[in-house]
Amino acid sequence: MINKEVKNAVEACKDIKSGMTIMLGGFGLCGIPENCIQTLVNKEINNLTCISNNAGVDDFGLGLLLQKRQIKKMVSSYVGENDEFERQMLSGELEVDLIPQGSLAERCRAGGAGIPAFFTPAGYGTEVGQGKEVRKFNGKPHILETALTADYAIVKAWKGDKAGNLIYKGTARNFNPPMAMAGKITIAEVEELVEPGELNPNEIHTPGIFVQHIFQGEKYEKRIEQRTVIKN
Amino acid sequence: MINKEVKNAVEACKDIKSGMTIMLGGFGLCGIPENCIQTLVNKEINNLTCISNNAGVDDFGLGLLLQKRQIKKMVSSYVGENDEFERQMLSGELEVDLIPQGSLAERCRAGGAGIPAFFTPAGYGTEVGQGKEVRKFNGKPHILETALTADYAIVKAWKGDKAGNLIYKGTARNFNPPMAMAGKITIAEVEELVEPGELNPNEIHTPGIFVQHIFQGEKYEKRIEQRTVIKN
Amino acid sequence: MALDKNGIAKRIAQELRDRWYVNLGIGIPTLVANHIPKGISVEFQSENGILGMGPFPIEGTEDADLINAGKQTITSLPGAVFFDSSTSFSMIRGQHVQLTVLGAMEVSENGDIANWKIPGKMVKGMGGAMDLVASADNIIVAMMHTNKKGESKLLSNCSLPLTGVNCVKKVVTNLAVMDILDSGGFRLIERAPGVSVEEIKNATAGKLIVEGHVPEMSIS
Amino acid sequence: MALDKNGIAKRIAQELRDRWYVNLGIGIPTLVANHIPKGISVEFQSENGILGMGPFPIEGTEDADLINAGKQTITSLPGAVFFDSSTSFSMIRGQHVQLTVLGAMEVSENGDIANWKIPGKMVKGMGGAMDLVASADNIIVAMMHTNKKGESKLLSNCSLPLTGVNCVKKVVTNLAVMDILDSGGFRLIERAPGVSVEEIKNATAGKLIVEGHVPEMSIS
Repeated sequence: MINKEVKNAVEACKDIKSGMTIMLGGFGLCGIPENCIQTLVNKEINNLTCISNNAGVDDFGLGLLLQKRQIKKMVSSYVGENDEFERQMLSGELEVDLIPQGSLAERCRAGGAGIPAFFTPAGYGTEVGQGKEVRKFNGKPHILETALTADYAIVKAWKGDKAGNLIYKGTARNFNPPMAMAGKITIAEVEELVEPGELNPNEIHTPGIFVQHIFQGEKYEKRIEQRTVIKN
Repeated sequence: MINKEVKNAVEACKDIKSGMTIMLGGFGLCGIPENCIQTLVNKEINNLTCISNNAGVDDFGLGLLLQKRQIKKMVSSYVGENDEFERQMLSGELEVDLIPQGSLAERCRAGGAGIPAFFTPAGYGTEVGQGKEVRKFNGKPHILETALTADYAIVKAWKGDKAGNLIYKGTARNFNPPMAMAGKITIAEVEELVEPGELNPNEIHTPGIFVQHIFQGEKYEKRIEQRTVIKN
Repeated sequence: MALDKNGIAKRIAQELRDRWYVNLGIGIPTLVANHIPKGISVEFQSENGILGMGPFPIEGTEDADLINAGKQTITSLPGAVFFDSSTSFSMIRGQHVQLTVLGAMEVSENGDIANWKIPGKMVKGMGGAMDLVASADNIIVAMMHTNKKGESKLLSNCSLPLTGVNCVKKVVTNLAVMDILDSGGFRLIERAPGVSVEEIKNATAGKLIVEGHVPEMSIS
Repeated sequence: MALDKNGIAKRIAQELRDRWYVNLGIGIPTLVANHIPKGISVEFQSENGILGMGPFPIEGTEDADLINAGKQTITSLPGAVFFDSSTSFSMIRGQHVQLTVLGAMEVSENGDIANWKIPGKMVKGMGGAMDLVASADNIIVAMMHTNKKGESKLLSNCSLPLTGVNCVKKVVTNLAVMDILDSGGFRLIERAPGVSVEEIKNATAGKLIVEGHVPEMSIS
């Protein structure tokens, strides 16, 4: 067994530097690597390119990095819910590359899977397709999309073992598995870190081979963005 | 819940006809849909194109269909271990399309995922790459491979529920998940069929949306091809 | 009388068929789930990674790890399954979802749709909409017939940046149900109760095709 | 004295580094797992869908659902994980596996490899070999220096149909260890115990580069 355990987020993130490209798992505030994000805020590095489906809210998630102007460029599919983001984008301080959500997920998986490019119908005939190669398959036009990789991928799982194997919970899985594949170095923070052999090898979502550093997060707020309930 | 249950292999396979293209999961004899294969043998249909990583052995797996000359063409990555296969191939009775194993798996997944084509380095500079588009990414040549789909995909899982959700066991997973995605109609045979809700939604390998018919196989021989053991 | 949003959702619910997997967008489309016809089974896919979505949770049982694509807390039904984003869009792109319902700012008579960007305004992004419209065989747009200024949202050509081309098959608005023909044009299928063909014509900037008698919708 | 197959495996095992994931082909490469140097952790990937492969099972505990790529019954170690074939080749193609060891019929001085097909003979297929050689950054070929007829398997150009081009970095045979230079040629690194440079030269049809003193392998 190759032991991937590190002490904490600080140790896991110690070689992340200004100017790097970082993928971060999560959908909205669900399944985001809270501890590593806080550590990146504390490190005060900047000029980051962040690949993440969303950009958090003003005071949580990637919003914390935006507040401190640590992000140079966001690569996302949807970036609402964030006033500071809007301000920086409209003022031109922040570059934004908007990518259809399915293409974003597939481009990350492709990056991890050694597939440099693939054809998809999404975005054909729109500004997303501008400048991209178009080809028809079965009479339907598709555009060529290229793989995404990152200096670091930072993902959040429910349980993990010291070999780096990960299990996610519910819809907190989302972008974490494809991004875990696509990091040159992948950091996984988990709610519960166990010994190798404690996870059923049949139930693992992300094989440890994709993970270089793993640690149990100190605490998880797991903030809910839209609390919709039925009154009892 | 959409109920996918059918009574047995005969009902699941009732619309499979001569001349169709069928994907079959399994690696060697591990994780093959034994009950459906026997049913196809009994149906006496022929001229089948079978997409399967291997071709079984003389008296088990796809070898049973070969014995009765029901297969017109095999699409596989490795076809040793089968004398009848060799005879039919050398005599020209059987067409064989050999595909690198990783490309075969990815082409099936692509077929199920609406990705009509992708670039891979595998096979560049070999006869597999002949006639295929070559393009360099990061200085490395890749070839364009296209998606595979099938009239039917037939997969074998360990457990399944009536909604078509599947859980595989051990290395019997292999080609079953990508092929389950790629069938116009996908049949799943399982060792144990349970009610919806009995499987943990977090532990499912193939979501039921990919499966049209499911049944519990009558019996499983699960033959071992190479019994390698340490004497106690 | 023109339909309200719930009425539009009710009418769209009549398009559901037994054993369909359905993806509902945010807004009016979400309401469709409240009006599933009796006797049919459908399952809802949410592109953030769940099939078999249930209703909102009872207060106090909500789970931060269980949300829908609108980021609302939800529950899962028996037979549900969770999956990652690349698998989710494999379902969508691979046409395993039989129906997609989504809102729009504009639809053109050749089935183009614009629903993600207004030049000069803050652009929030397309989310999964471009994948959904480019992939689905069966797309119904749910929207008001006109915008807040009273201008038609059914046009000859979209004026806003496109989300997808040649993809919308049917439009259900507060005034009418229309099929979009392969050869171009909105073919009027049904009128909202009490709404005249003339009213619909006046509210439609694109080519409206009216053939023979156009019945009123029947929504109970 | 020339090495036997076990000796070749032993020498290759010296190339293993701590924390590497390794894919071993069938034949001599499989034997490498028996000689992991003390003090390092490596994990074996088998392309049919397991990481953390263990030894053969104790008789009576074998499981038909747990095999390696050679279709042999195996066991899994703590920390193991199972996955499907497309994920498995994502690991390989995506270069998450640090070392691939495989056999060959021929290797050329520019790193081409032929190991899947002999014209006129039954072709069994390439299995995962083409993906492995096209993807891995670090490929070691384990083979006998000459074939059964005594002909060199290290050539200027492969005569057999290729499995991959420009990919082999190192060759370990019963006679020698050689690096394949980017500029072409087999650079002799080590000799098998008691084997002379002259013997190696005679057994090598491709360009052999000998610079300075060539030490003997040290394998215990």
